[in-house]
Amino acid sequence: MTSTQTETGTDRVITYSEAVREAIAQSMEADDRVFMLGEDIGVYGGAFGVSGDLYHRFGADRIRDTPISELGIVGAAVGAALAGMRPIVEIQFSDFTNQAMDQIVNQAAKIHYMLGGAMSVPMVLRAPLGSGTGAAAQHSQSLEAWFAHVPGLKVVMPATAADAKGLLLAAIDDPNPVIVLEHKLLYRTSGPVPEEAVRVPLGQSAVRRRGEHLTIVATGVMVSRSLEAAELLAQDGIDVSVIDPRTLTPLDDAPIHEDVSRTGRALLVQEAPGHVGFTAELSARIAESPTIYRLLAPVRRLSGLDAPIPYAPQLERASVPQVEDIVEAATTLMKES
Amino acid sequence: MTSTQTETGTDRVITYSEAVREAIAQSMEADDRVFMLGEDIGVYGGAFGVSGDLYHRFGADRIRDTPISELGIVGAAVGAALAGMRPIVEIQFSDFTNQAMDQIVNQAAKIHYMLGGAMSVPMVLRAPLGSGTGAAAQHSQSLEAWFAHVPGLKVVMPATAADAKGLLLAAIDDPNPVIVLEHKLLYRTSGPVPEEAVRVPLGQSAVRRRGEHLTIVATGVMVSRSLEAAELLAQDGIDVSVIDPRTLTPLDDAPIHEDVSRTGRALLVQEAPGHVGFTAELSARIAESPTIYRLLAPVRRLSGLDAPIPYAPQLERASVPQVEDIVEAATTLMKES
Amino acid sequence: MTTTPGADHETASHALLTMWTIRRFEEAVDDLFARGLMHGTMHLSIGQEASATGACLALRTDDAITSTHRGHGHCIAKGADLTRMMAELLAKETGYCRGRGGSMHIADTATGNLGANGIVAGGIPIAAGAALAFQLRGEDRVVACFFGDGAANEGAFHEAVNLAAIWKLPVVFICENNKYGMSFSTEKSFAIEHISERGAAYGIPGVTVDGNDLDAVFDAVSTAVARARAGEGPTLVENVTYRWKGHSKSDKNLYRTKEEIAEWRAQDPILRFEAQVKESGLLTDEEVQAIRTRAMEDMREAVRQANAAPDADPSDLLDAVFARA
Amino acid sequence: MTTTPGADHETASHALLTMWTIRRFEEAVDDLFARGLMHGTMHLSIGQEASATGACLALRTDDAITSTHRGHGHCIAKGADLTRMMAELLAKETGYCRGRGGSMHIADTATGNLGANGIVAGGIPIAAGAALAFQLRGEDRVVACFFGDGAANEGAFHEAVNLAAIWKLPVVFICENNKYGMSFSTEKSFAIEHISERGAAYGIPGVTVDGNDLDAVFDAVSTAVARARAGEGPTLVENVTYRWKGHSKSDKNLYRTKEEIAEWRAQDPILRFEAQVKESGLLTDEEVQAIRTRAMEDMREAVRQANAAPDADPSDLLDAVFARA
Ligand SMILES: Cc1ncc(C[n+]2csc(CCOP(=O)(O)OP(=O)(O)O)c2C)c(N)n1
Ligand SMILES: Cc1ncc(C[n+]2csc(CCOP(=O)(O)OP(=O)(O)O)c2C)c(N)n1
Ligand SMILES: [Mg+2]
Ligand SMILES: [Mg+2]
Repeated sequence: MTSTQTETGTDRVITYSEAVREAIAQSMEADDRVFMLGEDIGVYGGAFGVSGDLYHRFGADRIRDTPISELGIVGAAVGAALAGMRPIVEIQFSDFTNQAMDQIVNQAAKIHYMLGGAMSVPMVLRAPLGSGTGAAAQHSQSLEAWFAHVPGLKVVMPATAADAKGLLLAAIDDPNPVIVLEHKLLYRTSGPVPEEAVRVPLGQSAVRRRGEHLTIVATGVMVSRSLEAAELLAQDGIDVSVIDPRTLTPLDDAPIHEDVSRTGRALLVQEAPGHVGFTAELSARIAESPTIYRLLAPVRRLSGLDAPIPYAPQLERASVPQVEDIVEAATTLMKES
Repeated sequence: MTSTQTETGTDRVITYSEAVREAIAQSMEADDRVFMLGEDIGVYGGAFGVSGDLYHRFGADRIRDTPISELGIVGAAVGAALAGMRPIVEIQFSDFTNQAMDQIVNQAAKIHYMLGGAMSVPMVLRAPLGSGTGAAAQHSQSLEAWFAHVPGLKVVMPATAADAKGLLLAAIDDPNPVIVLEHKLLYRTSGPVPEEAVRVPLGQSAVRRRGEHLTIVATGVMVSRSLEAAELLAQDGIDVSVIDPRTLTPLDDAPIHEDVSRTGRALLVQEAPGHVGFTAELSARIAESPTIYRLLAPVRRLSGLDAPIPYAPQLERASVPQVEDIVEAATTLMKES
Repeated sequence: MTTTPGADHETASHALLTMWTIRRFEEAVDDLFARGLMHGTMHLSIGQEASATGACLALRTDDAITSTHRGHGHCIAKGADLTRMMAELLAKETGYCRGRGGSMHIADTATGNLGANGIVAGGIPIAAGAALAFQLRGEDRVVACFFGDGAANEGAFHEAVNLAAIWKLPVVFICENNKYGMSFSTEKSFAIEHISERGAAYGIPGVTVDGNDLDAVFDAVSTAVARARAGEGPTLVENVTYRWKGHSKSDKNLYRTKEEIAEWRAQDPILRFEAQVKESGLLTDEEVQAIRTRAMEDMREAVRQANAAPDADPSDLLDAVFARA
Repeated sequence: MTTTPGADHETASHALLTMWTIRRFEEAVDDLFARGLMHGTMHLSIGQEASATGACLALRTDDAITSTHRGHGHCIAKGADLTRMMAELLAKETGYCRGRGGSMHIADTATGNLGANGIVAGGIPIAAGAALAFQLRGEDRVVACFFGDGAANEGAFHEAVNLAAIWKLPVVFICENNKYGMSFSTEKSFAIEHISERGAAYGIPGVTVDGNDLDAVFDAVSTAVARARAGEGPTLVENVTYRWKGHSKSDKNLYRTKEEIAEWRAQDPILRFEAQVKESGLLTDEEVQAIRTRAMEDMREAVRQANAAPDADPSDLLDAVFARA
């Protein structure tokens, strides 16, 4: 049983991208200050179809198509936020945040602090991340570790349709810049999502599954892959927990410590390259806490290769963890003690 | 005793910035393909005086002043490298790499791989990082974790004058893009540096000091602060090792495992904010290796605050580890077992 | 340097074959994709063949180009091998990038193609840098930098064109204005009539030509290349053209009308050139037919050979990240 | 809106006081820095007072500005409190940023100053965004965006000015061309004569004025502000001026001659305005003297009060990172 289903307590099933769209629509209906800007989000409906019909519902002013100028539009969002609006920027692929890093990191993240609190920058930057679409190295990165490392940014990675809506609603409410990283492969997945605008608070991990033997902590699309792996592992009598941090900053690590202390084994799964990635922080927190004394085996990270994402489908697949890799890693880890 | 002194085997003492300049000059004399471009590196001599008189020695073509266009000049370096040159780009403050991330990350780092090896991008990007100059949040960041996380980039952080020269020489030789992050506070420090163009190979950690009780792993300016702390700790009978990874990617972690296995205690020190920083990778590697079984106490990270760097001197000081903080952390860690 | 295609029999034949080859290549890709035999995403340049062909005709083999996500035409026009291109798109080990790069990252050192680019405007600073290398070494080589109308609103365009202008770099900036950046029309993304007007902002010449007129493109780029080679610096050439197909596979064409598309299809750059050279008597019906047949056969052969090649090999992914000294 | 300073007694007095206040503030900073009583780095605007003063005179209090690393003048001209500014530079808890930001990050919500910026061109997209907010809310407020000549070569300038142009945003882009970006002269960094020529690249008006002529700056900016307020979109105003002091503390002035500096000092914008208004009889010697004295006293008082304030408090550094709902 996954905690989100209990949380949501609804039978209505919609897709992840419908959930994102619903969060934006409900926020725009409730608050005139909210508007959206990005490339091809208007009549086109968004590169991944996320904005869909919003242009027809809210018009060209509030669902604002922009030129191909990522730095300019993120900067415009910063300025609009300083002037009292609540902008939501869509960056077509998270790889293109590289174009806008100055406004994200040197401006949005630091303004509140640099000004001694005199102003804040309530904005949301949404961007799809990840591989699996054959779009190759410049359209498939997972850069969440960068943003999580920047003080002043909150970073969210929704793994379910319910979280896609609930976390985005919370992000739009937040008085700080929030980076919401949506996984391309999740857009078409679906799940129960409440019709009302129910917030999922930032900074709360979700325990997706409780097991006895091993704790898997996974982000993004690796959450569903880990849950699939959990089913297969159960058939071999290996009973695993699956924890989804959901928010990388601020990070709620209590449930991780609690669960790892119980199972004694931690498998940390991410799509991004392992070297200096987000799960290194999880591993470090375990190694630096009393949890380390409860370990029955060393901590194990399963990550994407330290390589760019290649084009060829079989190469792309081999570059990031798949269900079978998670099963294998968990099985090996069980043997290591 | 620090291993670099043995390595260098020379009595000639010059400053860190003189060492950088000497490496550039010797490379330019030896290889016509090497040239330098950046803002105010010409008559001005560089914002931190690093290029100094190179403009007068090599002329305006090879010591090329540029407009304030970081993305353009890094891209120009990528193109020049593809066309057979060996450019060295100076970015005035590493904070401004934010302007150039697309060319660094989406282009330079990936081209060799994306083209299946058909071409490579032999370029060096040098930039000063770190706090301590009262320049506030947009001029004081330590972003090494980002670059280390990008497959295809090599990342170097010289902590001594000898390494400033030796590692830069190796970086210029390297057929790949290499990011060299020099600490502002180190430019004026000095040490023994061989007159000849002696390379310090990329991917070799340096053991700066060997001790019995605890292993400190530190980067950048934290290396000298850790060595200072080591002297003070010695007076309290605490005998510590100090290891300087020097190259973050590729990372040579063998000496770290070896030493931590011996001392049973690891203190990881960096100036950057702790959350998802470089030392998290070190901590994770310890927690994931047999080294974990040799620990007498949990691993400990000592990092900068998860906050931007403030302007006020006393606030700036309080934001990053100082010698006394290292002493205190080591002392506490000794008590934890 | 060759003479205007419309004025020379050999050049005309070569140019026509190039344009048909591009057209057939894109159609083959479209078909393979539709049949699920190709994955990823593809950006086709059908309708823009005269721009790539006319521009590359004005270059020497040792001149370089930088290309874009819509780069098959540039790659072919600069002389790349069809089989290796197709093999790349089919994710084969024999492809230009050994299946690592795919459509958006094909490069060909042999013909001076420094690479397509998945990043809009990503190739513009790279082109300036390659031109800087030529200038520093005192070589008389030129770089032709292709990019779209949408790319002209990226900061990379601004910074790179200014660098080229102040250093008088031997580069020709070729803006292929096909009226849309994905769905966003140039009417909305620019408050000026011609993108070439931006040349003046950097103190370089800017010229707008009918990008579906092979001779016009060739002449404009030739003039710019001569200027660059002479050390007089860059030129901004705007080729006004049109993309017949959707931006990529996900495109439902909601942002433009069927009529507009039909209008532009009526100005097929290839048929226009055929009519022109037949009218002027430069090429006979038979010669034109032979060229069409040749293009079709070359393409079929390329697809055949590419399909027969071994799939990309996943075994050495990590070894390939860094170049070896 | 006020009338041309040179034509109205009250405006002239106010403008002259503002210019002298800026001059005295910068001199005080220079002095405190030299005596080691101030740390970090400072970018002084001595010699550029007419640009900040003339531009801000053309604005309403509810209009906004974005500023730069050389922002003390803009801040003062928009109406900021001297004591809180000085307190910030002296790293006091009572400073505008509680000592967190320092010289490069002073902002003042009360007077619509959205902030200085340590990043060259960093404020330009922010200005466009604030103008977008005003436009979306149907307010008739305008944003004045200050930046230097060097900033005009950053991609941020290009992208932001184009956004403002296509959306007709109520923003005035004010390029303070002081001939150098740090050490790099505009002759080297531009292949055009006037930076204002770049307006045409975005389809907006561009005008170059003598930035040391208070009336000229006021008139040009007033016209641009009126245009912006009327919903007709942005203007690029170039104020040609000169920085007397080094770029920052590390500057040895190796890139310019003593003669050049002397020439420009001879065109002191403040003395020029004084001469003008005395000649026209708008202000008497005594009035001018009184204004000078007042500026000096205000400054001394600000320094006194700032020095007396408590130092910035390190206790809550982590709490200050995120804003609370
Ligand atoms: C920096 C960046 N932003 C956005 C995209 C997504 N994208 C790919 S092609 C394209 C349109 C490019 O338009 P244009 O430059 O006119 O070239 P065209 O596709 O029309 O040939 C966009 C927005 C990208 N690849 N890179
Ligand atoms: C993005 C960026 N690049 C470089 C710098 C370093 N820098 C600070 S001010 C400056 C010169 C700016 O010149 P200009 O825009 O003309 O303003 P001025 O200093 O002349 O007032 C430079 C290069 C910076 N702060 N930000
Ligand atoms: Mg286009
Ligand atoms: Mg200037």
